[in-house]
Amino acid sequence: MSGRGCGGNLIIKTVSGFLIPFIQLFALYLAAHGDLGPGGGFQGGTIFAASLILYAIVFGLDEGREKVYEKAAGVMAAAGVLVFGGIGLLCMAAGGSFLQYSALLPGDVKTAYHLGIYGVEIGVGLAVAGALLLLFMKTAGSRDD
Amino acid sequence: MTEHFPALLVILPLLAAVLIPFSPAAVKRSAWHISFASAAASLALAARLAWEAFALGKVSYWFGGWAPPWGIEYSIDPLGALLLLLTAFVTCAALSYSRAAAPAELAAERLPYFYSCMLLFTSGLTGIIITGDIFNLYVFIEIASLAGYALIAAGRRREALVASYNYLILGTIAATFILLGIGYLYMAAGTLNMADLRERLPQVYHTKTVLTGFAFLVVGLSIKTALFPLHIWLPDAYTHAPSPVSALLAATGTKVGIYAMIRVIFTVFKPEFNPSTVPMTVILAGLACAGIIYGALVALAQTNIKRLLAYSSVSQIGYIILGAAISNQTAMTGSLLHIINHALMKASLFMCAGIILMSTGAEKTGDLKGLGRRMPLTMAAFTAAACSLAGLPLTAGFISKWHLALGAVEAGLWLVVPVILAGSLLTAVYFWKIIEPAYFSPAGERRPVRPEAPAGMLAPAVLLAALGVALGLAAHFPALGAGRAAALLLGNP
Amino acid sequence: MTEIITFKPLFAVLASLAAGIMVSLSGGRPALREAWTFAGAAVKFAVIASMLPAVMTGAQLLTPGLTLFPGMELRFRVDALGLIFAGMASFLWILTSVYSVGYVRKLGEEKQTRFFACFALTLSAAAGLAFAANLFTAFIFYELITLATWPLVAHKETKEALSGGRIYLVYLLGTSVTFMLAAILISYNAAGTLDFRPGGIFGAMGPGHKVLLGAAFALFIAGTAKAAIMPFHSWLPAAMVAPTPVSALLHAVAVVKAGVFLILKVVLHVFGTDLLSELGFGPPLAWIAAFTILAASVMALRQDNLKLRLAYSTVSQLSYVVLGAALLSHSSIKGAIFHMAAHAFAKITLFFSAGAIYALERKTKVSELAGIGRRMPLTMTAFSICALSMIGTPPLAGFISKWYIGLGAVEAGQPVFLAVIGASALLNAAYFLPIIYQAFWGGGETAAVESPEKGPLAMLLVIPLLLTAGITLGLFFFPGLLLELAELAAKG
Amino acid sequence: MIELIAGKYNYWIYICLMMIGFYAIIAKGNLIKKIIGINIFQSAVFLFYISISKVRGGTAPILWENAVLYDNPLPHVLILTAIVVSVSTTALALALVIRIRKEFGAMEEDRIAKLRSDGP
Repeated sequence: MSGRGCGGNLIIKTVSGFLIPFIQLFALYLAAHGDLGPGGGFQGGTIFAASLILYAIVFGLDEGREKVYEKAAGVMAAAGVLVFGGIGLLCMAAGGSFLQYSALLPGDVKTAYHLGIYGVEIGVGLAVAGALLLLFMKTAGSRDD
Repeated sequence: MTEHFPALLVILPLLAAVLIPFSPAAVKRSAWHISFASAAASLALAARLAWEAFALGKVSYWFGGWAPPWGIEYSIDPLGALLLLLTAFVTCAALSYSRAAAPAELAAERLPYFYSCMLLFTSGLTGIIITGDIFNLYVFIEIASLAGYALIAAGRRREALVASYNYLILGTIAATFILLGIGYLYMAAGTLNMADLRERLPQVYHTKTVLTGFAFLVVGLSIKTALFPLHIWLPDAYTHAPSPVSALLAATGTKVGIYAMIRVIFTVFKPEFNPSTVPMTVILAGLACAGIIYGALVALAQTNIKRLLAYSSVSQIGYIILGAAISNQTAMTGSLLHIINHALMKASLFMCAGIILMSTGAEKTGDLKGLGRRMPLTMAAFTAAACSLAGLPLTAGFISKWHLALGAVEAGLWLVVPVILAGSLLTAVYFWKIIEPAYFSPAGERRPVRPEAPAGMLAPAVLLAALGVALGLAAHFPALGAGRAAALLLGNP
Repeated sequence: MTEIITFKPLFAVLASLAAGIMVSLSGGRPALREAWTFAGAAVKFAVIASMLPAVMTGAQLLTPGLTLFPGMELRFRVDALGLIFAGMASFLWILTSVYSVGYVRKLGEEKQTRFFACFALTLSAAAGLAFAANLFTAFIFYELITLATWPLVAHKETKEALSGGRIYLVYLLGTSVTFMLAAILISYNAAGTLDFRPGGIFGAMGPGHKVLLGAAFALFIAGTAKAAIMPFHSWLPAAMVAPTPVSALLHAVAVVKAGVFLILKVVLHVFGTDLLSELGFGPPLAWIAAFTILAASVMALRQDNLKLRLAYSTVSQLSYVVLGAALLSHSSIKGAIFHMAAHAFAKITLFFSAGAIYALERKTKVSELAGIGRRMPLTMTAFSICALSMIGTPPLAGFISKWYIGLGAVEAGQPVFLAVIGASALLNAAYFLPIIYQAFWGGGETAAVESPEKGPLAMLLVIPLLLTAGITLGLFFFPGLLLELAELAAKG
Repeated sequence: MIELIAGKYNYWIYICLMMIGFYAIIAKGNLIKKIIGINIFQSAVFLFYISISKVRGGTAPILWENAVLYDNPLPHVLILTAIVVSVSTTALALALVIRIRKEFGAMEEDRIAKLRSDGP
């Protein structure tokens, strides 16, 4: 998978290069909007990972960038879980039960839920994107020899 | 802080499992320490929770503060507490055994992932035990199973990969069945909380929907518990997995599967649910009896020690299911006692097999000649554990099988009694095949690399086996605990 | 009935256990090792003897119980029957230890430490069974006897010894696990208790549950393979691969007597003679016993190997005890209990003799024994005395037991069994008398070699067997104490 | 009869799909094709869940003014989780197949069985 990617197909390259930023923007929108509308961290994270995978397929990755990609994916996945777990534990520390957001801001329950869910969505998004990317790298990266 | 223990029990190993593989190399080197610390903490939490559950009858935790049936509820009753304690304890033992065993069977760079999977596995099992939500149960079953597949694939021979793959296929079918069953129950009752299901389902017991859901759940869980004839994944998996994994899987994996089955049959459904078209008790008891005899007979024909132990598991699982199928107070107590007994003893046996493999390279029953003199502690632990599994008096195995047989007599199931006794006898015979050459044959040509395994491996094996004898002598305590759990489960005062 | 709480029975069990542990710890030093065995044997016998006066007054000695879980209790209780069994076994252990020292040294047996340790362990188990206060305790020690004697049977570790050992285990463990455990389960479920009680534990159930109780009784009998009732007798000849002291103490005294002891216990203290005769379970068992007596005697006739002949003789004689128990009358049970002891002393002498012949002359076959009485007069005299006791001729102990069993048959209104006893006596004579005749008067002129019965090691072999032969003789003239105990035991 | 077929068409679809997947799992010798079978098998159950969440005449379960009668959102959430599980399983299975191919040089069941019996 490393090296030249899908070669020199100009159409694919141009269209992908044009689309990828929008895909990523959409992913972020979905992730940020999950608390009230359709969407959420999971969907956002998946689409974000898809954009990166598309990039890797179309433009290819050299050895060095492959390593960086993999590392980044791992860190993203771990960070996502940490954010999720951290918020949960924070709620506990604040006196509620696990993921009981209301404990975070005792005065303003509505805002507390807003913020809490928002944070969790970011965590989930990171974790999902990282994990999917990692899976792609691990399976696609292994060569037969 | 105490009230958060149920959540922490699941989250701690989960977080540790995720963090280990993604952390810097310096942290990775101490992967074992992190895992063991997490497991030890879990044991402490479990002990405290178990104490509370036995004192109060039930400990409940509302996730996110949402009250059930809307939110996910974690609840621990004496039965759960028993399993929780058992799982945490065996995990600790298996991890301390792994410290010396895992590097011998795995490449160094894969160790952090290995420990991570072990933690993930226990996290999943813990979740299965304490969750009060049936969909959550499915998720945790899958978490534990996924970790289990990965752990089995870590075996040192390439056959381990195939064993893991086959287990994965069957396990996924099972999980999908479980998912489907849950869907039907949700359709019929409109809730996922187990306690709530228990209250709401009786109004629709007569519908086919409930019956279908129940059937899918039971069949799916039967695969996970390796109930004969759905056990075919088990022998390969246990044979080729690394020995700490075999120990952990045999001790906790199938046990928690049985626990989930008991939960579904006795907590989600009430005893009144007795589908007239399908004689549940007869089918389960029949399969269990067939499994007892089949497993023992096939074990008798094995020459590979670990495979023999694996088939022995098939047989012993039959005992546990049998008690649940008879489902009177005595038999259920016996079933729970046998869960404890088999978990501890089989873990010890697999550990001993691993020690023997590591020290002598011996895999076959015939290779053990004269080992009793050269590795006295290992073989003593092996023998004690085998005795307990065979149900020798004054061991834990006698207590459990006594209860099972008495339960069968009380229920008037006369035909089951000879099966229980004959199974015991066959167990003694196939273990005899290993023990006799070890003690009563001149030494074979295989010389151990060193006279005994490192203390880190030996200690848990000996401790577990000794516990089997200790529980047989001080049987009052486990019998009381299991009796209480069984009584609550069956709704007897 | 008075009950005395005491730890003495426990000490009796622990004495030989401690001896066994000390023996295995002092593996390298034979003298020390044997000293432990003797010390253990002496202490054990002393403890058991010290309980005699209390038991003679009709009291029961009781240890505090250790409850494993409700309904399962480890507890010892000493009554007359148990005291006879334990006293006999522990007394003969002393003599056997003397004999064993001579035997294993003479033959230079290997792994003597394991040998003596397992011996001690077996004696512990036998005492535990003798003093068991309930079926659970009895079952544990019954199984322990099997497991502790197995290394002794397979002692030589040859292929033959190992396969003999396997047969031994399969028969004894197999029957006890499948049948006896099932019987215990049924009894517990039916009676709610496992305690041995004079008169039985099924009190309230009565004859209404004939099928259930019949199944339990049949399972008990089938489960007690140590009593070697046909068809569960094959383990006994197979176990003859063991060294002779093992055959002597274990397969003439401790193991086989454990079997008949348990049957007596079941008849007297689990079912009770009243219930059994009400249900009519006596005659079938009596017929099986009668068949075993005769069939085993016929089989003994066909054996050329001396130990095998003795083994079949044991099978036959054990069934006398079972027959006595099955007749369910007071005299026959008394006779059965007396026979338990009488046969023990006589049979151990016979085995001792066979072992001495093997150790000193290397002869194992009956056909090789011509003229041996002239070379080993002491041994063969003892052999003859005890063979005659087996046949039941006065003035020997065997006569008394057969007298009482015969009396019991008449009492029970089944005089047909008198014929069985008579026929068996004839068969016994047929397989013992030729040996005696050949030993003393058979064979041609043998060169006047020096008697092998000289020298300190040979004395260790000969003295014990002379003593036991003397006791067989003495029991006829002074049966008082034993009969009194048997009387107490038969009364329940 | 028509009622049984047309009225419960969602069940028929899921059962057909499930059996197609099941057939692939059992009958296909190629390990990758088995995984595809597993995926179809699981997807069938996912569809079943989604189909039972539909309320006749209901809207999408989003909070807005006209939302009086809306579909049951819970099965959607459940299936989201189940999909995650399914993806993880697939990933693990693929990783296993890659390693099996490396070790055995084969991806066909019967060839692997043959290689196993020949010994390593």
